[in-house]
Amino acid sequence: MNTGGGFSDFLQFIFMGLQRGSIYALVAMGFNIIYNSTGLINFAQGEFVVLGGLMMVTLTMTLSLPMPVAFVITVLFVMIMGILMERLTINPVKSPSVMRLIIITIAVSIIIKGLAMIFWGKESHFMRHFSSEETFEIFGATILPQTLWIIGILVLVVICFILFFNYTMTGKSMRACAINRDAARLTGINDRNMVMLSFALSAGIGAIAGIIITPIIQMDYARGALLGLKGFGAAVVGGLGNSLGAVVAGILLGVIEALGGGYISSHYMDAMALLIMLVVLFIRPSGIFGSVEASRLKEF
Amino acid sequence: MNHIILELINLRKVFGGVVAVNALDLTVQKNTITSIIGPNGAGKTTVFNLITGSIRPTGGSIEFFGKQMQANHAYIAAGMGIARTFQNAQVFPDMTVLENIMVGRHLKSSSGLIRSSLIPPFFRREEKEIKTEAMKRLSFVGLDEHADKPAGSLPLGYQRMLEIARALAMEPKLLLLDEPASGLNTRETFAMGELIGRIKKMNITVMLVEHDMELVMDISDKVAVVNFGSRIAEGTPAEVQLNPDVIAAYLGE
Amino acid sequence: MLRLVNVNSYYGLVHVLKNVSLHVDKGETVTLIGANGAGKTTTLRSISGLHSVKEGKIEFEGNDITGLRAEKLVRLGIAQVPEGRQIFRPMTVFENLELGGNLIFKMHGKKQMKAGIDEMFDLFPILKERQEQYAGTLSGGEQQMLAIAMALMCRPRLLLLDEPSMGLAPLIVKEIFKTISRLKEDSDLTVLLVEQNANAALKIADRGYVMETGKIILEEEANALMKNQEVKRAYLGKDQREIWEK
Amino acid sequence: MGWKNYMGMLVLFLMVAAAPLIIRNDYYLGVLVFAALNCLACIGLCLLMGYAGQISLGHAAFIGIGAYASGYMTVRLGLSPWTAMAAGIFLSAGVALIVGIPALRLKGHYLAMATLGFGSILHIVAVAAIDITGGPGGLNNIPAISLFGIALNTDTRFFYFSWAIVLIGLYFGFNLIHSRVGRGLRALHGSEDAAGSLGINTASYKIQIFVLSSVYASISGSLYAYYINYIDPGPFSVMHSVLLVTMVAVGGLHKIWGAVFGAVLLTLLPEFLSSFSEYFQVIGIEYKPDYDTLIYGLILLIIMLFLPEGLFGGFGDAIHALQGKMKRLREARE
Amino acid sequence: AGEKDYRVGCVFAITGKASWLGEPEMKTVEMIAREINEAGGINGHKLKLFIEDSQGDNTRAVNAVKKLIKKNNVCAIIGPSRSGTSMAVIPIVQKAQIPLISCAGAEVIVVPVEERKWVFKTPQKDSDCVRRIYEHMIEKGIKDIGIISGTTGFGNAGRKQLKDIAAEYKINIVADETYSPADTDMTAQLVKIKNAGAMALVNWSIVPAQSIVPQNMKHLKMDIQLYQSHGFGNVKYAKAAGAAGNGIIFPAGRLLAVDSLPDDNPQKAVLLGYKNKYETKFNETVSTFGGHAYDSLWLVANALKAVGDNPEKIREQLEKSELVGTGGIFKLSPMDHNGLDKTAFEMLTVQDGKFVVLKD
Ligand SMILES: Nc1ncnc2c1ncn2[C@@H]1O[C@H](COP(=O)(O)OP(=O)(O)OP(=O)(O)O)[C@@H](O)[C@H]1O
Ligand SMILES: Nc1ncnc2c1ncn2[C@@H]1O[C@H](COP(=O)(O)OP(=O)(O)OP(=O)(O)O)[C@@H](O)[C@H]1O
Ligand SMILES: [Mg+2]
Ligand SMILES: [Mg+2]
Repeated sequence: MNTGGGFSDFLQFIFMGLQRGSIYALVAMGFNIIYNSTGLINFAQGEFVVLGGLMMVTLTMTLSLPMPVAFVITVLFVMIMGILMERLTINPVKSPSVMRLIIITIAVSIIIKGLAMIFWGKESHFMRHFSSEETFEIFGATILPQTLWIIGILVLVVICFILFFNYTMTGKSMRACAINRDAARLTGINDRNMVMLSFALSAGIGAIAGIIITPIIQMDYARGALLGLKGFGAAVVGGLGNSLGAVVAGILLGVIEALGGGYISSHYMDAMALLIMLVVLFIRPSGIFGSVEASRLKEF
Repeated sequence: MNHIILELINLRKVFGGVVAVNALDLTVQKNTITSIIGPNGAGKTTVFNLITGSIRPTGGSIEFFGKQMQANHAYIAAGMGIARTFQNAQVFPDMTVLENIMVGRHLKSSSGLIRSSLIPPFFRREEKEIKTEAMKRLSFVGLDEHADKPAGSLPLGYQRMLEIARALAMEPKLLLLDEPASGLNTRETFAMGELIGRIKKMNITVMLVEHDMELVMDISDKVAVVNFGSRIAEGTPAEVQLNPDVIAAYLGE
Repeated sequence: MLRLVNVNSYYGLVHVLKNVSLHVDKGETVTLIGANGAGKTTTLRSISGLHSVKEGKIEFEGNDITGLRAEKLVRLGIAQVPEGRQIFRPMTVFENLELGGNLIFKMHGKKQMKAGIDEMFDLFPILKERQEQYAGTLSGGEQQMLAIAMALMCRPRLLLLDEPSMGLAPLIVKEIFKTISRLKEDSDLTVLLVEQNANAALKIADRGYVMETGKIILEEEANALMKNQEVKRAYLGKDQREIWEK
Repeated sequence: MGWKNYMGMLVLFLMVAAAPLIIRNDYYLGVLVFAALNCLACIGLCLLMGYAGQISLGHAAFIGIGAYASGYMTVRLGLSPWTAMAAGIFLSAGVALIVGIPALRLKGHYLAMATLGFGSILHIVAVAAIDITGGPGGLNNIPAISLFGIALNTDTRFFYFSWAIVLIGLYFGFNLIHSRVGRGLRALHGSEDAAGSLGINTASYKIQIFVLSSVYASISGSLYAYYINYIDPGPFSVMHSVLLVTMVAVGGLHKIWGAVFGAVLLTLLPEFLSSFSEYFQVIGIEYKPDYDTLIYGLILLIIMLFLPEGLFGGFGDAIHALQGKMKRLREARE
Repeated sequence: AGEKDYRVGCVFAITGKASWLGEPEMKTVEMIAREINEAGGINGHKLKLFIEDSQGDNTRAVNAVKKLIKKNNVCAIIGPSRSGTSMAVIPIVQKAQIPLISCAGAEVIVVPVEERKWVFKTPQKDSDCVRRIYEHMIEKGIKDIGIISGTTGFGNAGRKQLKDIAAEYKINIVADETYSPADTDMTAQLVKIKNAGAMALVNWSIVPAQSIVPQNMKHLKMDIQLYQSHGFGNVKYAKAAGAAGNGIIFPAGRLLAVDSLPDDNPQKAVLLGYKNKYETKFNETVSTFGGHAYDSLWLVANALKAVGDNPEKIREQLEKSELVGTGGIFKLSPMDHNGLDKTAFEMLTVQDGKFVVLKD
């Protein structure tokens, strides 16, 4: 029956891992963006993914808009939600401590979840694939066109962000805000705008993740937390604030999960991935790409 | 009499590509004030970090009371009787001034986690003792009236005094002061000099890193000048002041 | 150029600035001296918009700037070198300078910014050597130079300096004071200088204010202040301290 | 030396003693039992987070260890509940030690991630190790614990028991923070370098407090098992860890009392909300439990937005502000 | 009028991780209660429901049941929705001596019956479901099978039954995999099952993720027969599986395929009545989950009608209840607190997003 044998299985797991990992990577990058401008972890990041997915379902499946139009509207919509979140809950905080802001983001995530439940109901929503649903074969392993879309979009987004943060003044200004607000303001950087921009961008990237994954995994209002946690794991293991790290760690996480599930035990597959992540952290306390030096120079 | 308490032998520390300390030899005599001066980035703070074990040397060795130090953590060096202050004053901002100094009594008290949590503080003799000892140090540096303020709200000069009081609470044999007068005005610097003098009288050996030359020249018994991690001069304050190398590298015309 | 009228500031419930009034004229170098905790830093932070003013008024070049945010004020031409070497520690020296120049970049483009950075490298050659190193690993003095360089990159008309000499080697202190005087002459920079090293500060200053527990208690020409017995006793130390400050 | 805290304990003691006389309904006592269990875990977490400055997003795992140790040893091995609870404490402490040594070298978000990962792993093990834990099907018929021969099998009895343990936990906690060790912990929170320079072995201290807080959690878990007599992996998920951290933060990170406040408030809140829904039905507006999530989130948000130091801190601030105002008024009069 | 209300409590996972169960359950009981009250109540007593949301969480469920008993003084409780939460509340109802009719699938909820005097349940037994599946396999000559289950109380109980009963039918389980309810891709597990040489696959789960299994199989070009459990009882799951869902076989109550039932089927009238009412009122398709709540409520209502609201009497009455319900024809007894057997199941299959009775 199956001819490819060992190698084709292996390839199959790799495809599966890439597809999972790409989403983790995108979520992780979302974390990084906000982290880079504020130093905080936005626990509502997973909720952006959910909003993206659900909005896209409504636009394409209920309102039958063409994919590209729906894509743009969805991303804009979620970006506006991100901006709203920042304006209403992060910006007004006068004396922000990181811990307090993090709890605020937890509260926001609960609120978004509650709203999503009211607007979209509790059931899973499914959506057409971007292109055909017919798999094709590579060395005996099958791959969905949607998986290629996911990987392609990931690569595109990563390149854009690396360029943005390391080579544009706005990107660097955003990092500066994260490191030392007062000093950033004294160089004329408008910290409030930077923070708002970072929320918009990270909401946008979350929306993209939601849009591209929904055809494969379906979407419901409660998905955010888990996606958020996995993405957080990837962001940290990759080295907080490092886009490339997020991608590597995200994909690593996905691939380990797939290989662990495939070769060892599905009962423990998530645990194995996490274990490896922990070991990575213990060996490199600032993540794979995080500079030990740089992180020692940062406060919490 | 001229007892050597600390000896740095061929000490070396490299950070990535930067050689911060390079083949440094230095001896410190008991009950003296030895100053290290040198341009910014010469490696003075690094030397202190090496002595206190918070970083490990790339080469060479440090001998304290004739024994080679193996400390690879700051707390081990502290246990051997080496106390220090930091270039950027590091008080515990959320604790009161008195509590800060009480932390300094850590090594002079012993109750562990279990004993601490079983007996309430007002039944513990040790706790009372810690407090009286801390009060003594507080008065010594003259911060009595600030005892109950959070340390973070003190002006910088007082924070430096507090750091010293905290270090003294350890009853150290050797005290390393990293720029204790930076950020103090001339008068306060004078007070600091006087304080260091009193510390010396308590039979505590002091090592001082400082850019305020008057202070250094006033109180030091010996001055070592480092540049690029190496010693370029050593001697009494008067000798060093006139050394042309020192003037060129550090003091200026 | 700059005028503070009855400014009051608080930290929580603590009244730190009590009716502070002072002024700095164009092209002038004014120094603010005072004991530890007198409120000098708070005064500067109030001017630069980092600390909010409860009562009173701040004017810059005739415009009311009370309550404006720091980043706005930088655009208006006020730059501050804050106390304690506020730099972007996990970024490289070069990136720090770029960020300092982000306003030039926005207004005049990349070339101008690069030129600005080169100027700074001429001013502080050590920074050039260390340009790829993380700013947080610089020595204290190097960090202070970087902080000054970053402020200068904003091309300010009014420079607020908070203890620029802190922790610097005598040679560098001299350099920095020289630089300040030079900047003042060359580019018509107005400077408000807070210093513990009162002697050195008064030497390059035109005028000085003395501050005590949140109040301005004295205003005089720098020369006069240096001779004032009270000031001498309180801030200039026991005797003459001329040996190391030429 | 912290007299106020000990007075507070006395007040709490009196409140607990009087509660069953006023609250006649076992249901409310039952809710307060859960509040006590959360309190216990939160006190430990507060020592770790608020005082030593180390975050843990995996604390529910220690609750789980306590609960499963108690469940497994009583049901499968037939040991007495007290023995099982003690075993749970040792097991938790051991696991905390093993995990803490590498994990506590990490800082900030990295530590958060490591503890979170650890918590998830244990949760997955609880689901998958069916032979020991019963898997998703759980363990049932866990016996009640008894004290001096009295089985603690009514809500009132368990209410007193659980709050007594909370009081003991508080007592240990307060003793600790007003001691050499407590100061050491706060010191390393303030500055690890400085703490090290004073002879504090920061690494060892961090591990000790991590172990201690795991013990608090473990006891909370054991009590949980003996109270509802059934356990499955559900309540020991990462989400519960996040909830615990939220409780501590809502109460105010830097005060043990904050943890108590936060735990009680966030345990009672959902019950308030569900009572609310009845009220709305009475006045004719259709209120659906669907809105609970939303309102819960909103309340949490409002607390965090308007009370920066958390509930307890906010309380203190208000008193402080009032005192300040009075003082100024007095000054003005003079 | 003037008669006191009959107070019945309900605990469902209305929100949270199992809301796909609790939601239709809540809607159903609210609908039926209104209907009963509009028709004059039960012997003149109004039926008053107290509905609590467990959020699928044990602690919440325990609190909710206590609240219903201690605060609302209910005489019987319907729910909880999930197997785990049901297990968590059993000690409470046993102690308080209030009858509880669970809407959750696992059989352990009512077994051993001596320890579960006050506990009943309406969903069909998982062991019967397994038997129906195995019988069908034997007919088709399938010997080696793979099983995959969700890691919930329901999945876990089913997995155990599948393994325990396999020997009885001389069926050989060659692969045994699980997935967590939040998982979104079972490729890894399926590849293993494929390589183990399974001739058919049983997917035992109650979570929405179960509809990903047929999709993944399609993508992997696995063409072995897929069986599902009665946890597949919501046509939305079949729709979500899309084209990949076609041909899935699973045993379920007849509610889902009422249209293809012969007219003489004794359940048909009940099924059609419930289905039509539910679908017109809520504008969504019925699921077997709502049906479980329907059966539970009617069991309670009938008992109330017969003996009034004394819990002990209700319990005794329940033990001899008979009901033509949506899940089958119930015949409860002191030895059987479920009252259904394997005839309650019909083998169904999926055809273009619809459930139909399997023909051969
Ligand atoms: N962690 C590190 N990584 C890389 N370089 C470092 C590190 N720490 C210090 N350095 C470098 O080592 C040299 C010595 O630094 P050190 O802090 O000892 O100087 P210092 O003499 O105390 O100067 P200052 O008087 O300005 O305080 C500096 O050039 C500094 O940039
Ligand atoms: N964040 C703060 N919270 C509370 N009080 C503060 C805070 N910062 C400063 N203060 C208090 O405000 C007063 C003025 O402080 P400021 O820093 O302006 O003084 P300074 O003259 O700059 O002193 P220094 O010479 O030490 O830099 C001091 O009494 C100080 O204790
Ligand atoms: Mg130094
Ligand atoms: Mg100052």
